Amino acid sequence: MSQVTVFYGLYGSGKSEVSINYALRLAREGRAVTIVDLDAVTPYFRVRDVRERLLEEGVRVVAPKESIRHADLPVLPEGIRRILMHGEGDIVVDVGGDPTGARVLGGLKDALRPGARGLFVLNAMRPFSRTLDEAEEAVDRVTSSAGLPPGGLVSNTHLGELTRIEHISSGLKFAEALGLRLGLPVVMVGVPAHLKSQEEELAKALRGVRPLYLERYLLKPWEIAE
Amino acid sequence: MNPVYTRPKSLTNVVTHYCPGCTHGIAHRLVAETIDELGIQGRTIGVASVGCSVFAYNYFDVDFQQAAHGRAPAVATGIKRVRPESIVFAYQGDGDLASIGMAEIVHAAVRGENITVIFINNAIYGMTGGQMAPTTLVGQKTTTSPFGRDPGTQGYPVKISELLSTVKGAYYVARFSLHNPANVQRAKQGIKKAFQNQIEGKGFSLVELLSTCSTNWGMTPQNALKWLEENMIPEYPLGEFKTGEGE
Amino acid sequence: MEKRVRFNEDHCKSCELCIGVCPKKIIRLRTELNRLGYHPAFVPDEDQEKCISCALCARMCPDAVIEVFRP
Amino acid sequence: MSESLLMKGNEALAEAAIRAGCRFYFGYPITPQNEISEYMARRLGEHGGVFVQAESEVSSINMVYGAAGAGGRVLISSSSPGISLMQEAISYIAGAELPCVIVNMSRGGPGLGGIQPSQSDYFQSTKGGGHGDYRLIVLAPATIQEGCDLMATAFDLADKYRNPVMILGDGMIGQMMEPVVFPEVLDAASLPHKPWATTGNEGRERNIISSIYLDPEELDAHNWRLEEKYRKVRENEVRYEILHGDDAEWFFVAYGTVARICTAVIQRLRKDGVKVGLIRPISLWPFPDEAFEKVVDRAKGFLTVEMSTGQMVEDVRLAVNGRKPVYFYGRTGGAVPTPRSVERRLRDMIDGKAPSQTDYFDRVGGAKK
Repeated sequence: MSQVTVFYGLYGSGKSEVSINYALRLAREGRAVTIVDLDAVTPYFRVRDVRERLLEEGVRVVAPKESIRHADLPVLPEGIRRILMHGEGDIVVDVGGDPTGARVLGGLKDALRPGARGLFVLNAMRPFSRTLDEAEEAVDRVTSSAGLPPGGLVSNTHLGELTRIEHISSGLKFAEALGLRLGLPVVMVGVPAHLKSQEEELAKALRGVRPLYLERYLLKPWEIAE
Repeated sequence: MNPVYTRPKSLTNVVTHYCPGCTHGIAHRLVAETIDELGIQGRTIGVASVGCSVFAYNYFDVDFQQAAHGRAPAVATGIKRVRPESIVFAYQGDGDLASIGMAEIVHAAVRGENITVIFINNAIYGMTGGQMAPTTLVGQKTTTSPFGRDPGTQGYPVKISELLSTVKGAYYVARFSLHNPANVQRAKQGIKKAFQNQIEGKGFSLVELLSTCSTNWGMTPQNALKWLEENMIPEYPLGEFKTGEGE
Repeated sequence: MEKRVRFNEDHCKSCELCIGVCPKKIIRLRTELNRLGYHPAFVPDEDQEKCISCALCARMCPDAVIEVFRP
Repeated sequence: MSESLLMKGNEALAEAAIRAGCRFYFGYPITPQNEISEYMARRLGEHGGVFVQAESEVSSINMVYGAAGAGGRVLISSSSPGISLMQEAISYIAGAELPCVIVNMSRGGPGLGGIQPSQSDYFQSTKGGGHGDYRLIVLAPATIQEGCDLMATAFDLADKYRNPVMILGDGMIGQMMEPVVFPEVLDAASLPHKPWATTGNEGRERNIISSIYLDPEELDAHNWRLEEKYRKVRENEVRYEILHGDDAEWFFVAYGTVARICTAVIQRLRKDGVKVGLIRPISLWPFPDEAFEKVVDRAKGFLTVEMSTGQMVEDVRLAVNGRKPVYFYGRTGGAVPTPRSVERRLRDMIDGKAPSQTDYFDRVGGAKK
């Protein structure tokens, strides 16, 4: 059965990396996947910047057209409504950050088919989601701006390269506490791929929640090998 | 002998650089009298602009900042936001305020900045030697409208008080003239109101003062007052255009 | 004799705005020049009594030259 | 959880400014630095500060002039075209000797250019920009943590020398995220007293903030007094980092984002036994000539890498002063040099395959990898 999954959250919560990794995981599981770059507010580090890499693995990329890829304009991908309504296979939507970025989805909500699920990406190491009160306010503001009630949380607490197991563990607890408040399940835990080898500790930290291992695709210039 | 009129304390005791009969001097005096009467000399900060009043800071015995051309309302905003307890006024001419500084004055009014602006309108650029101002009258000859201002190519005079009276954020906008004692007295009351508004936290106040430039108009000071009365007042009607918030 | 109207003659630029508004027409210009090179305005001692202390001259003076008193 | 936070460069600079005692921010939106304004709009009020979005960059920098003159600790930020609009007032601020901190998260130019990262505002930042004889102290962070640390330094230098200080980043520094540890919020009572500020003249002679000196002798004296101040800045405020200064024979010269790229390349090259190092100016003005003195005798050559067509390289040539060859490799307009392309230019230089010093690698068709 095809599924529309929308990732939204605050700026810098890791939505784009989560979207990319999730789309790739689905593709590697043999599913037909389309990733939609709906980020109209962030100038750098967007899904469209790794379009070729995604295409190589068979992920279809829907993003503003190449000729205006770097335009300082809120541009939506062509045919976006048709894809959200009738697109086949799994559809992963990366929404821009904050209520501002989520507003774009709000304008398209009538195109979302029933059963589309909104997953709120949460990084407790980021400003404006350091406390449960702040995070609750963030979920409320972002999801109401998007016009799509949240169906679950993605615990994505991390510190970039400095992320340790304890961040995963405390982040998950934080997400669960928030989930308890909001009546939402934690459906995914983002885990930086460099922690994969620490199997035992990781299993303890995850307590059965399925990890989404995160390879980094949106690289800084000095991280690019070629 | 009982004093009827004495020199304001808030004026420094120096001879101004203004030409004989220039009504800048009257405007300065009225502002200084107001500062004295309201007892705010120790907490007033002035902003001088670019134009003939560029040296205004030499003539007022209060703290002063000299601003770039047209930017006095922005500078005044910066001062007032740091020191809301201070009384901040900008003193600008028509080139400074109505031409290059149009954005700054309109947006200071839009924000309802709690400042006071004294706007000298003499229908000409004085400092640079008598060029056309945005407020120059139709047909008025200046060095850059030598055949008289032609609306076809040079547009019409800009009416700042009327324009700002449409801005909701502006609290008090009024135009007075300095061409005779009765009008000077009215102008003084308007200026005092504009400062009083700030003390009471009511927001943006602007007082436009119709003024003379006998040197660049090429007249004696007395004839200049007459010319102002006969030519400027019909184009720039006097009065309070806005008192109070809204609309 | 105490003067009703006093001029700070060193600051006067002889613009004559005071002369134009004086209802008693008692303000004149000196034939001598002041330090600024102007003929300063003044009211002759013999006319001080005619001054009605209306202060119109002071209100029009751009250079704050004039102070006015009432007996 | 530890004290580290994951921050975007722009947000981090804003938070660092608040912690350094900044309570006044004036700005106007422009990509790629809007997060600074947005963060300030949200957070400054919590600290009793004031945020104003002005009607233009011109107005916002003049608000800074007023606020700094009134004694406030003031920040403003923009990106290249916006900084161009501010140049007049920056000259006034320097002329009137007012302290403030200006952030430029630069983007590609000239003109409207693009929104991707660039270092082509080096000349504007370090050589003037506005009219007259003045200097900005210009600090260029290469990491977000360093940006935060430099923010406090910038405010202190601004107050110490009564001069505007610029933090020159590029869009990449502003947009990327890294973990940051912030200092505690500075106690407002520890900020320097400013007896020259316009605060109302109750009980003292009046203060006047101005940059006008119509008498040539006076203006001459004023300018030489400023120059004397700048001499002290040159003597005391040079900041730089040298990597592998003890054994390197070949040196990259780069700042900001490009220094990060060069550092990555150095790690790779040194594994192959290539003796390469890096001179990273942190203060772009005053330029760290001193760093070159330390290595020039042993160095065989310098490769300046910039996201410009060659701006800082002029200062590198002045510092090296003909003693050793200085080469240049640049990409512009938001195209960022790749580690691989940088590595190739260094190897070419070592192998004697570099173009002449006055020429450039990839002079035509810079897009070639």
